[in-house]
Amino acid sequence: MGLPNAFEDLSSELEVDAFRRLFPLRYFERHLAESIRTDGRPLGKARETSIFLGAVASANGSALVKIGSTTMLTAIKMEVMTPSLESPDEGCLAIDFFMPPICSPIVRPGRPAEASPVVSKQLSDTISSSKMIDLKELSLVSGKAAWMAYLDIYCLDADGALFDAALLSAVAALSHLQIPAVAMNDDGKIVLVSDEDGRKQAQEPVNKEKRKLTLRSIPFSLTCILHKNYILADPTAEEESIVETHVTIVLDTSGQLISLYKPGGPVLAYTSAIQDCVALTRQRVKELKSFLDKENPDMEV
Amino acid sequence: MAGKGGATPATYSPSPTTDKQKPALFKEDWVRPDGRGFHQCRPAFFRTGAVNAASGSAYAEFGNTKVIVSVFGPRESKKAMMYSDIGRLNCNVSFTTFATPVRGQGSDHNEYSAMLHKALEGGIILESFPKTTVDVFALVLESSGSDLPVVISCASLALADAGIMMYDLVASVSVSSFSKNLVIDPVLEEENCQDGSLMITCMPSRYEITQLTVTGEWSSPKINEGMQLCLDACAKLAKIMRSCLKEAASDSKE
Amino acid sequence: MWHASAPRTSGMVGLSLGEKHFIQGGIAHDLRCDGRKRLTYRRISVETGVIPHANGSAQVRIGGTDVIASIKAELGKPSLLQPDKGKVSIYIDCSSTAEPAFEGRGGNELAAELSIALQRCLLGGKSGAGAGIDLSSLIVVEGKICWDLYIDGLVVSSDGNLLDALGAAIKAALCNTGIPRVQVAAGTSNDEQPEVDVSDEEFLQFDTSGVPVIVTLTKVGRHYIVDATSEEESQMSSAVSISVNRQGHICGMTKRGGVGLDPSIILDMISVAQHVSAQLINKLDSEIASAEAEEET
Amino acid sequence: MGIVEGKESIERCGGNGMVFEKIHLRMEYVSPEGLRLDGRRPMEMRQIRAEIGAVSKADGSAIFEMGNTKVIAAVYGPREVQNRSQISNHALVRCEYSMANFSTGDRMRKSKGDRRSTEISLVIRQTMEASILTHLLPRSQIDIYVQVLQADGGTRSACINAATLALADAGIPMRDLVTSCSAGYLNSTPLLDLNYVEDSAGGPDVTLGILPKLDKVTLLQMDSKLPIDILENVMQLAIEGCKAIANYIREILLENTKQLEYRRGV
Repeated sequence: MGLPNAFEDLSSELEVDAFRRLFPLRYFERHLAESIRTDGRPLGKARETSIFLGAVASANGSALVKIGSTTMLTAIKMEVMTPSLESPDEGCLAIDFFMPPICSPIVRPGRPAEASPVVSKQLSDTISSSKMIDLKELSLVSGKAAWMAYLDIYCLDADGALFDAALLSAVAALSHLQIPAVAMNDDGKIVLVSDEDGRKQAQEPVNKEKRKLTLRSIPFSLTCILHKNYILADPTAEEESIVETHVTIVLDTSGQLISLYKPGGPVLAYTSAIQDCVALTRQRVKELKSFLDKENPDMEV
Repeated sequence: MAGKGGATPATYSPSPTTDKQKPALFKEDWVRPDGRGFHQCRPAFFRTGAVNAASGSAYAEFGNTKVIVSVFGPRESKKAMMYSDIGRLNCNVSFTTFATPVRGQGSDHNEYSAMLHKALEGGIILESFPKTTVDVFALVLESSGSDLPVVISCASLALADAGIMMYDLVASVSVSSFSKNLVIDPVLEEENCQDGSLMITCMPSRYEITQLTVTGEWSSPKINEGMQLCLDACAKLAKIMRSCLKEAASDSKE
Repeated sequence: MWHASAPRTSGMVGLSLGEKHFIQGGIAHDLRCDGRKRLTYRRISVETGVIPHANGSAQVRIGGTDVIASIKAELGKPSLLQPDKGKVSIYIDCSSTAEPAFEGRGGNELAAELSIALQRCLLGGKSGAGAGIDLSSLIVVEGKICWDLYIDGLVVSSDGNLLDALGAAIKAALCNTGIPRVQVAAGTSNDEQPEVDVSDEEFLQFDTSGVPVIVTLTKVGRHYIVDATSEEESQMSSAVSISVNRQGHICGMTKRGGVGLDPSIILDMISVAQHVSAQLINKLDSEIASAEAEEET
Repeated sequence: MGIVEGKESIERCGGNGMVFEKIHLRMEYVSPEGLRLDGRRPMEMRQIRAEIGAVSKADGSAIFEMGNTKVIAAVYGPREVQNRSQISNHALVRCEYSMANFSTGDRMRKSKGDRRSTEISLVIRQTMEASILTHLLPRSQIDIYVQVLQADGGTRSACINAATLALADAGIPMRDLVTSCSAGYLNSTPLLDLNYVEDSAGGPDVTLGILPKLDKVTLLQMDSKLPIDILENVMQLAIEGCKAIANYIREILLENTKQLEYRRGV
């Protein structure tokens, strides 16, 4: 096959940017050979991460998270529902992940991105299996009223590792969530109690003061891509499009494995590779936890 | 748990017990909810390059109204089969579920999409990208009044950031009328009980109006006054937008 | 649905360069292809009561444009924000008979644009001020029962100037509308929904004197024209629809795309619209009166 | 005779039949004097009215009214085939049927293309296709759009009649003028041209389309139980109706042609 030679010749004449677009895999591999990534990172290092809590003023809890340029905005709105018969003293947490057309050239209006329902499902599975939240804490009046927490995550900029960023922003928003003080009125409806008129009201407040949820163990995740023998942590969208083997590992703060997700891909993830990924994730969890603690000094875990 | 969403019972958001009296608008000594003067706009904040994945993007914040606009293209258009010697402009405006005080569905806003298209088409040199499409997608993160004007101004900044040829920046401002008073850049509470509204989208350096809508009853002098108010505010707004672009350009040079 | 820049006047208007010049030149010389001057309307004919089972209806033909408006009144509940006012909604449909491009969902985009423009031009501001229809006259029991007016428009045949024609048809249909008199059963307490008795003999007429007319000024070259045909619309550089009531006040305005306009031109357009609207209102009034008289005989 | 048989057939229907019979007994569709609810005789058609050229831009168009039922049809074509893959040696006939929001008593917002409209579109298309000489117009397309302005029973028939007129107005070659009329059987009486109340009584309703000159039936729809000998009577009645309509349509077309001639100064 004369092909490799053909672009060998071409490559010497091409500009870097053109080469990158025309032969992405070759460009990528040349970098790997030097143990460096196309954006200048070492292989196992995640991108710069920032968390900003309270980004949406009108929500009960919110967070803006950036990992590299991947940006997620999460808001939680609390509404009241009648709990189901099977679990009369449990509230509910509904998680939705949206990819609006602004976030990526691939998404077009009216045609939701393929990834968004997948990430939605993964997120709610992860958060429920991590037992991070006790749904009993969302109960108001047993059998009558309970909180329905709508957690909506919007991807504002998609540049790889969507699940990691979405999970981090969901967790951050939950840590920021303040449950409003409410009372039940005569009609059996739940109404807000504001600080001034709280005492004047004859009704018994159901939820006396603003409170935070107790977060028992917080899940954090890291996505790695496997290419030949290389393991690359926290891939960008460009890297994700070149390499097909992805491994997402979720650990909680105590280092327990919560979920592991490897959707297909040609490279078989050997146990050793998986263990390397877990080790990388363990480091990352420590890092992320310290970020979150910094934003949330009064959070007790 | 979350999985039970299948048969989600109807939910409602709890409201304060004390029935809010209708805000005492129209009174002589009436002050605006955020304490601004009648002819004073909210402080405007713009930043370009908010979304890396897009060819151009901008973020705008007017008080609590927050908007992101991404521009993609010029790129091949999938919808248009026919040859066209001018470019196509495609606009879409959507809201987040948490944009409005009551949780919404986060759906597309067709009226705003059409309005955004009309406001921008007069400002873009469509001849400069034949056979291709430029997509302008806006997401209203938080809505707190004057959403459409903010979206339009932000979109024109995003277009500039994407390097799309335009005759001029397109700035947009609206005023609300309350009996005799005109109030510029209204917030949501004001919009909900206004008698009429006037929105102007213009290209200040060319002194041209690309879009204009009026609702409610207006006499000729009042229309004059409202238009002048908007045009002046648009000119100021365009200055802020321009300085934002200059800043971004000088940053990238360094 | 997303909004794409499909040409508004679709494929049916295929004009050669010569024809385009002819239209533009005619307008510049104040002599349009059909012999009209720039500010002259085509023949307007109004027929009321065309839909027998509606509360009010009218068909308006302006040249080759043919639209029908029908009004149905149903009892409903006023909104919490405005307990002393009834509700009005306007929906427009574009029949595929008017244009093959309207087949299937093809007409939805134009229909939505027309519906929004009509709402803006006829229903006034959010508080209801400046509405062509006195919304408080629709109230039956404050906070409890009101009339909901459903205005449905249908474009049967289209040859330009749809918005003005629809506006006129709605105005005529409102004149033709009879709202049944409602008797409220006395003695119901405050919390309950009062019982009502809807009369099927006595009807109340609306005060329609405040309903504005819509004048669309289409700018072709340096001049603007009223009542453009679809061929003329295909040559527009921009258009402004202005709704004006009997007092000459503006009740709504929409610029309908196209290139930018100098503010002074817009102000000039407003004054032209005010001038034209006075004639149009008189013309419509007499047409509506004779149509009503016709229907009664 | 007919009376007894009619009753029996209803009783055999079981549960639903009982309900139907109750309504049937309460509602008197034909009075003892032999008059129908709207004052017509059983064999009498509603007033029909037709008008050619309602849509200025269409190649052919017509309004057809049968009593309170009013439909408008517009024909565009023969013209270039829009979807190139559908080009064939015969003309492509397409049809879209839609109802105006205000066409029925209760206001509704219906989207185009629901099941009923799709079905009627298909019926109209097939009926018209049978009479159009499609082989004379290869590689072309004919669009028939029918819009119901008011529905008061017999919309199908009215649509077909309007479409025939519109096709003739567009100058499309046809074997014959298809005309259609419905007939029903209520209170043991065959009734011509049912209106909405009679139509919704649940009795048999036969919609028939014929090519009057060739004396051939091109459309026959009936969705109810009806003894075969009564069907013959009812069909015969519908055929009479179709023929009457055909005569009327012919008159209208002749009149229209005369007008055209006059205007041309021939």
